Formats: sequence, C-alpha cells, structure tokens
Amino acid sequence: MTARGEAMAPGVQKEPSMLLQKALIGGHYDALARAREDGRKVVYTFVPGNLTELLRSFDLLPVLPEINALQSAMRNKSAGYIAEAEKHGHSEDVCTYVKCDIGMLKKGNLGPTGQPLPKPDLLLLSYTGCFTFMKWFELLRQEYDCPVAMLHVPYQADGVIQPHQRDYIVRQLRTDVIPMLEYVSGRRYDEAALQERLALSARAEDDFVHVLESAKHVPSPIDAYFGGVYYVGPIFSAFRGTKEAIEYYRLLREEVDARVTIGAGPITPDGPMGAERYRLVVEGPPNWTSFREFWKMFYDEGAVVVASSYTKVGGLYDRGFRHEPSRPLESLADYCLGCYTNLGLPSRVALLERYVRDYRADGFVINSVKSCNSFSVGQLLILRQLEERTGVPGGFIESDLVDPRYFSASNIRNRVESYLQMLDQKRPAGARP
Amino acid sequence: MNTDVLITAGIDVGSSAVKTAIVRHPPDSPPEAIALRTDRIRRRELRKVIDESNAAALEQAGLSRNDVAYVASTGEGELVDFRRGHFYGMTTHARGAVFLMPSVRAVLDVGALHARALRVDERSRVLAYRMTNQCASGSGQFLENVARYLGVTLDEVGPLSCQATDPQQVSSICAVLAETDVINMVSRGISTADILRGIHLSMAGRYVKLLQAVGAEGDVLITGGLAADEGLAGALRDRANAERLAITVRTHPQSIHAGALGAALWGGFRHDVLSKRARLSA
Amino acid sequence: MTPSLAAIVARAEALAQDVSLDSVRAWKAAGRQRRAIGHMPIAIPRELIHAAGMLPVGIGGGGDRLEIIRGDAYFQSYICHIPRSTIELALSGRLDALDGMLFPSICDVIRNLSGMWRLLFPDRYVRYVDVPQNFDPQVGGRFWRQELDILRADLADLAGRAINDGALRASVAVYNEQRGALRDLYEARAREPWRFPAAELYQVIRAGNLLSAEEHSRFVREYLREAPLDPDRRDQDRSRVVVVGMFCEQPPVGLLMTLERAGCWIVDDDLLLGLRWLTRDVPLEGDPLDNLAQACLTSHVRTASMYEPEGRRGSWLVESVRRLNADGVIFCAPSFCDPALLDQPMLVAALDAAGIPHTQFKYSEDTGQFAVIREQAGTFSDSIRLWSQA
Amino acid sequence: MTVMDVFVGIDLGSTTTKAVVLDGKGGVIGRGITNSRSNYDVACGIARQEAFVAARFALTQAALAATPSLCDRAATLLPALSRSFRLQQHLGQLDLLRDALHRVAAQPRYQASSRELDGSVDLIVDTMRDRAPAMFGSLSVRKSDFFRDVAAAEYMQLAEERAGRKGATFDALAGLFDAAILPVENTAADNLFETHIGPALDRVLNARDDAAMTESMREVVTRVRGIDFHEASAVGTGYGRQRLPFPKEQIRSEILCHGLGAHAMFPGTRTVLDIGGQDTKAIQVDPQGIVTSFQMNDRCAAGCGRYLGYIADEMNLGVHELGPLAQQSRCRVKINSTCTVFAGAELRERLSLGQRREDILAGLHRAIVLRAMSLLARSGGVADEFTFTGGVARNAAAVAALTGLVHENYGQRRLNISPDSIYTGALGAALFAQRTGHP
Ligand SMILES: Nc1ncnc2c1ncn2[C@@H]1O[C@H](COP(=O)(O)OP(=O)(O)O)[C@@H](O)[C@H]1O
Ligand SMILES: Nc1ncnc2c1ncn2[C@@H]1O[C@H](COP(=O)(O)OP(=O)(O)O)[C@@H](O)[C@H]1O
Ligand code: SF4
Ligand code: SF4
Ligand code: SF4
Repeated sequence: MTARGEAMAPGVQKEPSMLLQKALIGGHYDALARAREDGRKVVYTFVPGNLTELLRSFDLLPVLPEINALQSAMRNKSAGYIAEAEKHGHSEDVCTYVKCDIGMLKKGNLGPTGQPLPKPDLLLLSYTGCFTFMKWFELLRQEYDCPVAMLHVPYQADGVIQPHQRDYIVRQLRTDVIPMLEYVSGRRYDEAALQERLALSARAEDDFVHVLESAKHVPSPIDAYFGGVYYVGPIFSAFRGTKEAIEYYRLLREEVDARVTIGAGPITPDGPMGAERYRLVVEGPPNWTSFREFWKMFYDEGAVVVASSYTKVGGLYDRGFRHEPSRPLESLADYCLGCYTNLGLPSRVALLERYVRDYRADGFVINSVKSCNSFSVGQLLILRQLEERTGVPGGFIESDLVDPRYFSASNIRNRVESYLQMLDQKRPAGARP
Repeated sequence: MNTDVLITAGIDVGSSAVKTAIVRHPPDSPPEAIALRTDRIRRRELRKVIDESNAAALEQAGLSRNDVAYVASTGEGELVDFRRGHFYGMTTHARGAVFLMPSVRAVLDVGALHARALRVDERSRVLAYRMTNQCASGSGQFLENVARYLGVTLDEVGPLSCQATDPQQVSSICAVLAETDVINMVSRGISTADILRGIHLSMAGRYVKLLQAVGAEGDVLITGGLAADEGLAGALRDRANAERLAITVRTHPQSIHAGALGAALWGGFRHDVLSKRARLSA
Repeated sequence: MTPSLAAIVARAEALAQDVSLDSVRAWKAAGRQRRAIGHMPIAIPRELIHAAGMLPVGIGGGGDRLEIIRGDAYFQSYICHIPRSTIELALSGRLDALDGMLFPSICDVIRNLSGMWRLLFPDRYVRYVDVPQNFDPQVGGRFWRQELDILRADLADLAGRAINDGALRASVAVYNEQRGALRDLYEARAREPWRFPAAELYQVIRAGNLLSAEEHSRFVREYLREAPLDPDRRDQDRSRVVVVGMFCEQPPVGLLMTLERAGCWIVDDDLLLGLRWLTRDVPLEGDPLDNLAQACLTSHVRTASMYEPEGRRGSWLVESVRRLNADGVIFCAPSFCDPALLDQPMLVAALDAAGIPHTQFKYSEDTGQFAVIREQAGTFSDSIRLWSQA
Repeated sequence: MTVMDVFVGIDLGSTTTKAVVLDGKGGVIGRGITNSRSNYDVACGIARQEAFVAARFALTQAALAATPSLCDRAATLLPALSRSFRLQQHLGQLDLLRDALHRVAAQPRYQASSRELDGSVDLIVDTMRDRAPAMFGSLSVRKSDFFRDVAAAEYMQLAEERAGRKGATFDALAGLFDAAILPVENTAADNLFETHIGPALDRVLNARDDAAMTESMREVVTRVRGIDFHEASAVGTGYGRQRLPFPKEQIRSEILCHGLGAHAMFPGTRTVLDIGGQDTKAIQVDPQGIVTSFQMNDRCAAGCGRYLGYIADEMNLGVHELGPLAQQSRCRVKINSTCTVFAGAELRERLSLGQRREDILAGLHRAIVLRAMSLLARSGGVADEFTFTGGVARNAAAVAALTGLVHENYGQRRLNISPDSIYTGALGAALFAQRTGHP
C-alpha cells in the first residue's frame, strides 16, 4: 500500500514530496517504537476500512500489519518470516501477508525499520473486503491475548450501499467499537474531535484525487500504480485526518502539476522516465519482493500505468467519496463499504472499464497474486469482460505479494514483453511508436 | 539354527526396490538383524520380486519360512500376501532409525517419489512429520533420471558429487524440465560432479524445509533409497548450516533398510501383544 | 448387506453422482410451476425456499468424475477446486434446472463467485447472502433479519406467491424433523462407527442436497434403521478420530474410505454443514422469521467461516473430542482453502495443550491418488494403536 | 553471381530449433530443423544452414522445372539428389562420431579396456557406414530426422550384438555413445550445399544420362550453388530467444510469432494451440493474425510435450509410437497423477496390475489434452478456425482426443494441422523479419 522511497538508484534526484513521504512513514515507526515510553496506546487494524480518524480522535496509534508485511518484503525480510510461520504450522497455501506478520512476531516483532513494534492494546478487526482478516486477528489474539473489537462490514454485492448495511455498521460502532476504544484509551468518545479529523481528511482527499486524475494527461505525469503505491501511503494508513497528510498531498500536487506544465512523465527509480509508449490500467496489488525489478520491466519499455485499482483499496475517492464531518459515523460506514475489495465483481469491472476509457489506456494488465483470494478470484473473468467491453487487449501476470518463491522474473518478463509487443502490433498504422 | 528365539521379518515394498529384513529377538538381549536385502524392481513383476527377496533373505539367515513367527509389511505392502500385519512407512522408518542409531531424534526418509521428515522421541514415536506432495521435484526418481542422462550409475552419484568444486544451480524446479538444464550444463562443459552437487543442493534445500517444518533438532538419520548417497548427506549438511538448523546429519550403512527393519521390529512387538492376549483368553 | 440396505446405499450413491441434477428435473416435472433454488454449502435458511414451495438444492461441487474443461478458464491454479467445478456445471448446462442461486458468505472465493455468476448469467436470479459476524440480537440480529426480509421478498417474487408466516412455520417444522434425523444419525455413528461406514453415511446425507427435506428425513431414518442390521459390520482395532476442515469443498468418497482402511473410525466430521447448520431445533411459537434469524445467531455450527467472539476456537474442538471419546483429530482440508487452513494453527495449539494427537493433510474434490493420505493417516492410527498398548 | 534477398526466422525451441527462409516476396523457400539439446548458438547455426540447403534444393527444383529439356528427368532426379546429399552429410557425421568415440575411449576411466573398445567402435561405425546408403534409399523411411536419434538406435542395436562379456560390454559401449554424441552434435558439421552437392550429383547422374543433359544439369546446379543469399533481415523467437545472437529489435515473443505463423499457414485461424516440448500455448488471433490474447504453461512438464516424451522413455518407445498405440485403446483409464514423474510411476503400477498398455496410454493422452483444454479456455475458448501446432500435433491420438473435446464443448470447428506445423513459430518470425526488412 505504501512504500517508502527506498527504491531509488543512487544519484537520482529525489523530489521533496518523496522525502516528506519517507519522513512521515519513518516518523510513524519511531512513534510506535516510543509508544510505551510515551504512554500511548496502540491499536492494530487493517488498511481497507480503517478508522484512522476515529482512532486519532482517541489519541490512539494505529499499526497496520499489512504495511509491516510489505515493508518487510521490500527489505528482503519476508522470505525468512514466511518460513518461520510455516515452521509453526501455517500452511503453504494461505495469504502470505498473514504468514509474514506472524513470522515477524515469532522472530521478535522488530518492525521493518528494525525498531521494535509495540504490542497491541486492542485488535480492531475491521472486517472489510477480506475474510482472511478475521482469521489473521484471531491468530494474533491467540498470540497477544488482548481484546478484539469486531467490525463486520457487509459486502456491496449489488454495487449500492443499502441503508440496512450502513445502519449495521453504525450500530456496531456505537455498541462495540466506540465503547472498546473508550475502554482502551481511557477517554470519552468526542464527536467534535472526530469531526475535526474528518474535515482534515476531506482536504487531503481532494488533493489526492487531483494527483490521481493528473494521469489523464498525455503523457501522464505519474505512474498510478508503481508510483501510486507511494502516493497512497499516508492517506491509506496512519495519516488520514492529520495536518501532515494535508501538507504532503499539497506538495505532491504541486510537483505533479509542474510536470504536467512541461509535459514531463513520471519519475522512476532510474530517474525521469523516457517517452511514454504505452498507457496501461492495472488491476491487482503489486509484488513487493521484487518491486523495483517488476516496475523496471514496465518503464524500460515506456509503459506507464495511468490508473490502477490497487490505489483504491483504501477508498474510492476518485468516484466522489469524501469523509463528511456532518455525518461522522455514517460517513465512516460509507467509507468502509466503499473500499475496492468490498465491491462486487460487476462494480469492479465497471470501474476498470471507466478507467480504460477515461484515461485513454492502450491496454490493461492484471497482476494476480497468489495470496489474495479477495482480489484474485474472478480476475480471469474480469479480463474477458474488459476485453469485450473496451476492445482493448488485456495481459495477465501471476505473482505474489510478499513471498519471493512466487515471483519468477523470467516468466513475468516474458509475459510483459509479449503483451507489450502485442499492443504494438495492434496499433493502427501511423499511431504512436 | 535354534528357533526357540522369536524371528520376525519385515518387507518394505517401495516403488523402485523391495527391502527385506530378518530380525532375531533373543529374550534377554536387544534384537538383532540377521539378514538384510535390497532387490531393485526394474520393471519386473512385483510379486515375484517380493517372493525372491524374502526367499533370499531367509537363505542368508539360514532359516525357512516356518521359522518366522511374524511377517510385517510396510510401504506398498498389499502385495505381500504372506504377511501377518502391516505398518505404515513412517512408523517403521522411525523404529528402524532409532534401532540403528539410538541417538536419532529425526529421520529423513528419501524414497523414489516422496521425501518425508519425521521428528521422533527416544522410543521412536513419531511426534511430527512432513511429506513432499504430488510434485516429484527433488525426488529420488529425479536424481535417478539425471544420473541416467549423465551416464553414471547410482552408486557413482555420491562419490562424484563429493568431488565437486563449483556446484551449479539448477534453474527450473520441475524434475522433468530440469533435465534440459542438465543437458545444457553438460554441453557448456560443466563437470558431472558439479552438476550432481547442484542437484543434490537443490534437493537438500527442499529437505531442509521439511526438517524445519517438523522442528527437527539433534541427530537426523537419512533413511530410504538415498541413505547411502554421501553427496546428498553432504549437501544436506551444507544447507542445514546455511539455514542455521541445529541438526547433525547422520548416515548409517544399513539405513536403506530402516523401513524393513522397523517393520520386523514392530512385528516382534505385535507378536508379543497377540500371544499375551491369546494366553489371557485361554 | 441386507437387500433393503443395499437399495438405500445404491440410491445414495446415484444421487451423489447426479451432477446433472436429473433428480431435480424430475421433481420439477412432477408438478406445475415448480421451481428450484441452488445454494452453496453453508448457512442458507432452506426453510424460506421451502416455504415458497420451491426446492432448495445444495450445490457441493462436481466430485471426482467431472472433467473440468471450461471451469479452469476462470480460476488460477492457486484457488481451491469447488468454484471451478461449480462454474463448469453451470456453463455446461447441468445447472439449468435451477431458477436461482444463493451464495452465503463462506469465504472470498464464494463471495466473488457470486459476482461472477451475475456477470456470466445476467438473467438468472443470484443473491449473496451476507451472514452476520456480530451476534448481538440488536445489531447482527437486526441486520440478519433485514437480509432475510429481502430474501423472503425475492423468493416470493420468484415463486409467484407470498411466503406467509404459517407456511414458514410449517417449513421450520419440516426442517426440525430433518435436523433431528441427522443428529440421531451422527450420534449413532459416534457410538458405533463400524455400523455406518463413512463413505456410505456421507452419501446418505448428501442425498439431502437434492431430495426434499421430507423425503430426506425418511431416507435417513430408514438408513438409521437398516445399517445396524448388517451382521457383517463389526468393531475392529482402530483409532477413533474427529475429522475437521471439510465444510465447503467436499472430499472424494475414496478419501473417506482411505481413512477407514488406514485404521481410523471417524466419529465426527464437518461434512455437509449446509444440511446441518443449526445444532438445535428452531422454536415454532412466535414470529417464525425472527426465530430463524435468532437460531442462526445462537445455534449455528462452529466452523472456520464464522467469527468466534470469545476466542474459544480450540476449546470446542477439545470438548467434542473428549465428549466423543476420540483418540485424535485429523485436519483434512481442501488445498488452498484459506478459512480451513488458517484455522488449523489455532486448533492445533488447543489440541497440543490438551495432549490430543492430531495430523493433517490436504485434498481436492477430484483427488484420485490416495497413497500419500493413506500413508499419513495410517502412520497416525499406527501411532495411536501401538502407543496406547505400549 | 546473383544476389538474392531473403528473410530468415529462427525459432529456438526447447526441444528443436527451427529456421524458415522466405524469398523477397514472402514465399517459403526453405525450412531447417535440428535438435536444441546442444549449444544454442550451434543449434541456431545448424537450423539456419539446413534451411538454406533446403532453399537451394527448392531453387534447383524451380530451375529444373523451368527448363523444358530437364523437367521430365528432374522428377526422379531431384529426390535422388536430395537423398544422396543427405547420405553424404550423414557419412560426414559418422566420421565425427567415430573420432569422438575414440576420444572418449581414451579417457582414464576406460583405460583397462580401451583397446577392446576401440576395436568394437570401429566395427560398429564401419557397419553403420555400410548400412547408411540403404537408409537413404528411395523406399526407406527414417524414424527421425536427427542424426542423434538415428545413430543412437543403430549404434545401440549394434552394440548389443557386438558386446563382449569383458571390456567392451554393452554398458561401456552405451556409455561411450552418451558421452560422444554431445560433442558431435555441438560441432557445426560442414554440411553446406556448396561442399556436398558436387559429390552427391556425381553419385546420382548415371551413364544412361546423355551428355548434353548432364551438362545442363550441372549448369543449373552450379548456378543455384552460386546464388548469394543476402539476409535482408532475420528475426529470432522461441524459448531460448534471449540467447540468440540478435539485437533486441530482432527478437519477437514466440506468442506473436506463433500467431502470425499460424495465420500465414491458415488465414482463417482464430485460435492456435501449440504444444511444444517444454511449454504449451493457447493463442487467440484476429483476422490479421494479430494476437489478442494468450495463455501459456511453462513451469511444469505435465501438459507439455515432454510429458509424453517422458512416458515414451518409461515404456522404451519412441514418441511417434505413442499415438498409434493409444488409438488402439477400447477402454480408457483415468490417470490420477498430475505430475509427470508420478504418472510414470502410476503407469508402471498399472502395468504391473495387468492393465493394457494402450488403455493407460489413452488415459495419458486424455490428461495432456485436458490440460490443453483448460489453457484454451483460459485464453478465451476455441473459435473457428482452430489451428494445432507443435510437436504434439504430430500425435494422432492427441489430435483425436482434442478434436472430440473441442467438438463437445465449443461445437463444430475446422481443425487445421499442417505437416509443417512445427515451423509455425519460425515462419512467423520470418514474416516479422520481412516486415522490418522492408521499409
Ligand atoms: N545406491 C544408490 N545411490 C544413490 N541413490 C540411490 C541408490 N539406490 C537408490 N537410490 C535412489 O533411491 C531412490 C529409491 O529409493 P527407495 O527408498 O528405494 O524408494 P522406494 O521406497 O519408493 O522404492 C531411487 O529413485 C534412487 O534415486
Ligand atoms: N513425430 C512425433 N510424434 C508424436 N509426438 C511428437 C513427434 N515429434 C515430436 N513430438 C512431441 O513434441 C514435443 C516437441 O515439440 P516441439 O514443438 O518440437 O517443441 P519445442 O518447440 O519446444 O522445441 C516432444 O516432446 C514430443 O512429445
Ligand atoms: S487475502 Fe488479500 S486482502 Fe486479505 S489479508 Fe491477504 S492480501 Fe490482504
Ligand atoms: S513441475 Fe515437474 S516434477 Fe513438479 S509436478 Fe510438474 S512435472 Fe512433476
Ligand atoms: S473450499 Fe475453502 S476456500 Fe474454497 S470456496 Fe470453500 S471455503 Fe472457500
């Protein structure tokens, strides 16, 4: 979800927003390492459907285990963690985020930055868009023996939020989640504080959407997938509802606008990207263990991702959703319901179809990860449906999130290469190179 | 021969060889193996191989069929129609291994199609196990195929592998497609020893994972068809060191027969239980 | 085997292999305007379908005989087998007898499968049935009742007739009867497993996926009466095991036979939970839909797909092992089944703490090679047998 | 000297390497194939050379056909010439083999018996030489096009006959061959048209041919020999394409090449299935031969040609014998193992249970075809027309099983199989070469 600016080749100039993003995320790990000293309480929760504003309003620090897992993978630590978890009886077949997290815990719970992670005071099981979440925190509960608050978010099978679904979430917030947060933090629920946070969120969300939509320009100033994972970092994790996030997205917006003005493309780990040759939409999460190598397969060929579904797992802001101070709990409920993996397949297809058209994509690629049934089941049908609806050919890659055993570089390169050559061949004569 | 002493036989039917053990159980000293055989099947009729193996083992022990009080089968033992009981492979390998080497606390049984890691206690009870699944990558058969392509016999594999100076990684994991890699290596002039070591190392990599998964510690005995392959044992030591797995890889000249021995030993145990029962009911 | 038992077994076998739903077609043809609604393995209130005069049909995959031709087109290799066989059945027209399909929330695979159904069969009725994971009557209960209201209205639409409380109450009674028969069968089997070979028992129960509840209750009762009369079935020196993990994709019968041949008596399992979802009868007095909704919150089977608010996942397993006087537990889960496989470490920890032996392996509904499973189960039962005497 | 522009496509497959030569107008004038089991560069060189040889034969034929005085005689002469040429080539390789065998026999591990071995080797190779003309006779059918296969079969048979009890045992002789054949394959034999065609022609022209005709014949051959092929452009593809000595722009994905090649052979093609040695591809193409979607399997041997190859080895059969046997089955067995190696074990087990070879084989063919069906499904199904390529398309049982399943699941489809289907990828590559070569 969020990656820190580690992937840059030496000598490549970093943009200020990159440095800030890195500092933000690093700062959060520092705060976590100090949490016990500072007397702050820690809540573990998941990215999709996270209730950061609510947690912050109780002055609680969120820990997002998915992010620890992917950060560990980018630092080549995941393989060892997964092996550790498998040694403790976790199956080879299941989501590798879970195993990476459990393995990290078993090996002393040092976070990706090498600093110790605090134990949770509460596991906030925001059960949104993925069944594995439930098992994950059930497993953690066994390790930590701490309280769990369950927030069951119903599935948007029909593509619309039904009133009884929203009502169900709000009731759970009132009767289970908020009382538990009060108990853990020792504070009363303060709706005004929450509203203030929600207002801050909405401001960052505006700039974030502006950045995502800048990819409609040709050439696109951003890579909305490989670059996008850096952009979503703050807003999908611990920084929603903070001033820092507002600052970051403002800065990012300015940089992106500046590139649009001069017609420049995205910045890659090897510096500014060469001529834009292919515009792609990508569905599915990236691979983290060989993230840079994976990205390079694309930018070396002049392929830029103009829109991705992965940058929507923490909310579909570009489809109009904003956190609303005027209906605090209801808008948190709508936020949870609207996360990408909580959408029915027909909605996902419709969304991707729009992206292909609105962002004038030459093609779309699905990166299907072994770990994630929530994302992956049905992707082959999505591929067929999109091809039919848009007339644009799709490519299909298989890899995994944080298990390097399932990233076969030669295989993936072969597929990417074949796919891009296929797009070339499809171009009407005289079209762009 | 004095047949007052209990004699049992164990027959381990594998997919590439039949192993037979005859064990004597003196009343006041530990049991001892008095005949051990391995007969490779080589596309022959299995039932015949079994009968021959048994007959030859009896001959070796100077006994006749009637001297054997309990015949126990293990492995694919359905075809041993003269058996009295059957024990499953891991049960017998554990027993055989601890019998051969009492300090053993884990067993790695490498057969033609599967490899199994077992953690056992001092009484050879299986505490945990892991098996490879339905993919033959890294199996004994794989090694056998590679040897065939390299034009070396199975007995040469181990010594050759130990002479390697610059082991070569095998890139594809598929047991069948890896042959292409092997052939390519040969044509690139890479020595047979280095190729074999590479294969051994990649197999050992898988086995170390199995051993890790069962939580193996201390002495680990390799049993099964590959038990005599020093190259594999060496590679396993290398891998275990690299993974900082606290095990000592042990080999034993008779550990190819661990399954058959284990079956014969358990046969002795069951025989006692059954006789006791018979006496009680009489 | 007595002739009547042989007939029961033959019928059960035939129904278990009826992947083309011939029996459902026959049922529909036997009356005017008859409709059938399919559903995936767990948590579906079949009473509602019944009360609308329709036939609930449990879809449990394609078994080991179905060749998958087009089903693979939609699923990567690392996804379990049941969705591909289910899609294969649908694409090949074998499920044409169904007038609608319900997908309960079992896991992400089934959840997404519901969306695939919508895309592939836009003119058929599909509904994702979101089972609550909050068991407070005012919160989860309220939500579930609202879900059921929607379902009731939809089903009434499909059936062309309203589902009134009287009809629903009558249906609940019919299903209470079936629940009772199944409970009795499981209890009898736990006492004397040799009288009810696992594969046979499984197929007799599986018939309930296709038969009407009334008929299935009779069928089960008949079996319960006949099976113990077979004089050839005798107790043997085997270990008593509880098998866990088979709640969704069903194992091939060969696997169940293999477990028994390898020296195990199965004394409890989680097969076919869709037919055994509620562990107690649903009260007949009061609002029947409220009763149904409530029963689902308070007396559903414990399984990996349902949240355990108390965090007592392992203890119920330990309790049932003790209650059934079992020697150990076999975890037998479909490959790539996240719920079952993620559940295991928690259950294992509890068993270890209680000193209960266990072993585990994976299958797929079309597994044909049982050598490895036999080896593992055999070693497991060997160790229980040999070491209990040692 | 005439200069002729040609375009070359090379498909470096895992099992075989194929080359196709196109003339300036895009017509196929030559095809060449060799075993890839050796050095990639060499394989590529040999395939190309073979294709050029074939091209020259084609040109010779065209020239003869265009000369009225020669066209009658050409009909019998040309096939004889070709056989004679092949024989010449074969003899050259036998010489190489003899040398290599002696070299191996001189190694220390054979020290004790090197004299016996040398003697046996000479005896065997002499016999092989003696028998060679018959093998290239007008009526004979060779089991394989590859020297390795042909020589191995003969050598092993002779070795078995000649094996002594001591020294030159069968095992030792077989060991020699396994070690010697690799360097032979890895030597780009001097088999150029230019060198061999002269002696070959001399051998076929006989006294009955009148001098004038002989003369004009020689003249045609000399003219063709003199043509200077100018490789206007070459494109490489296939499994090992990254290792081809070509710049990046001249390398195309095998998927695209297969699609285009299949389209060129059968313009109605919409779906292509290629089952090669180490990978299987299902490809959908549009009416222009442009790939619109594809799926491939290249990690696991089960489902690729190697699966059948492995089974053939297990049964001591040649791959070409499997299909006909399987077709004799009356009651197919369901194979339970997925893995190739396990399937091999299952085969042995079933045979030992007394099940019929052909029934088991039918099951194995069914298994590989079912995998292909699932790949096809994933690529988008089977549209009309359907073209089947790759080595396995030569297997009649696989074709029959595939046809049946396609028919049942997708309806009536026209199935195209070309005897040259193994060259599909190389043809596509050559067509790409033609596109890039022409401004
Ligand atoms: N002397 C040997 N040296 C090296 N490997 C051997 C030797 N003998 C057997 N093997 C290997 O052992 C495997 C067979 O092991 P075995 O335990 O006999 O299997 P199974 O019990 O299934 O027959 C063969 O595939 C071969 O790789
Ligand atoms: N004459 C034949 N009859 C039947 N099968 C064949 C024949 N020739 C080759 N094959 C099969 O085709 C496979 C090789 O296919 P090929 O297309 O040459 O592979 P690649 O392109 O990967 O080199 C072999 O493994 C074998 O199974
Ligand atoms: S299954 Fe997917 S959404 Fe769920 S935890 Fe794993 S990666 Fe995240
Ligand atoms: S990858 Fe190779 S060894 Fe593994 S299952 Fe496939 S064929 Fe067998
Ligand atoms: S078998 Fe497991 S993973 Fe598959 S659909 Fe059922 S519950 Fe989900």
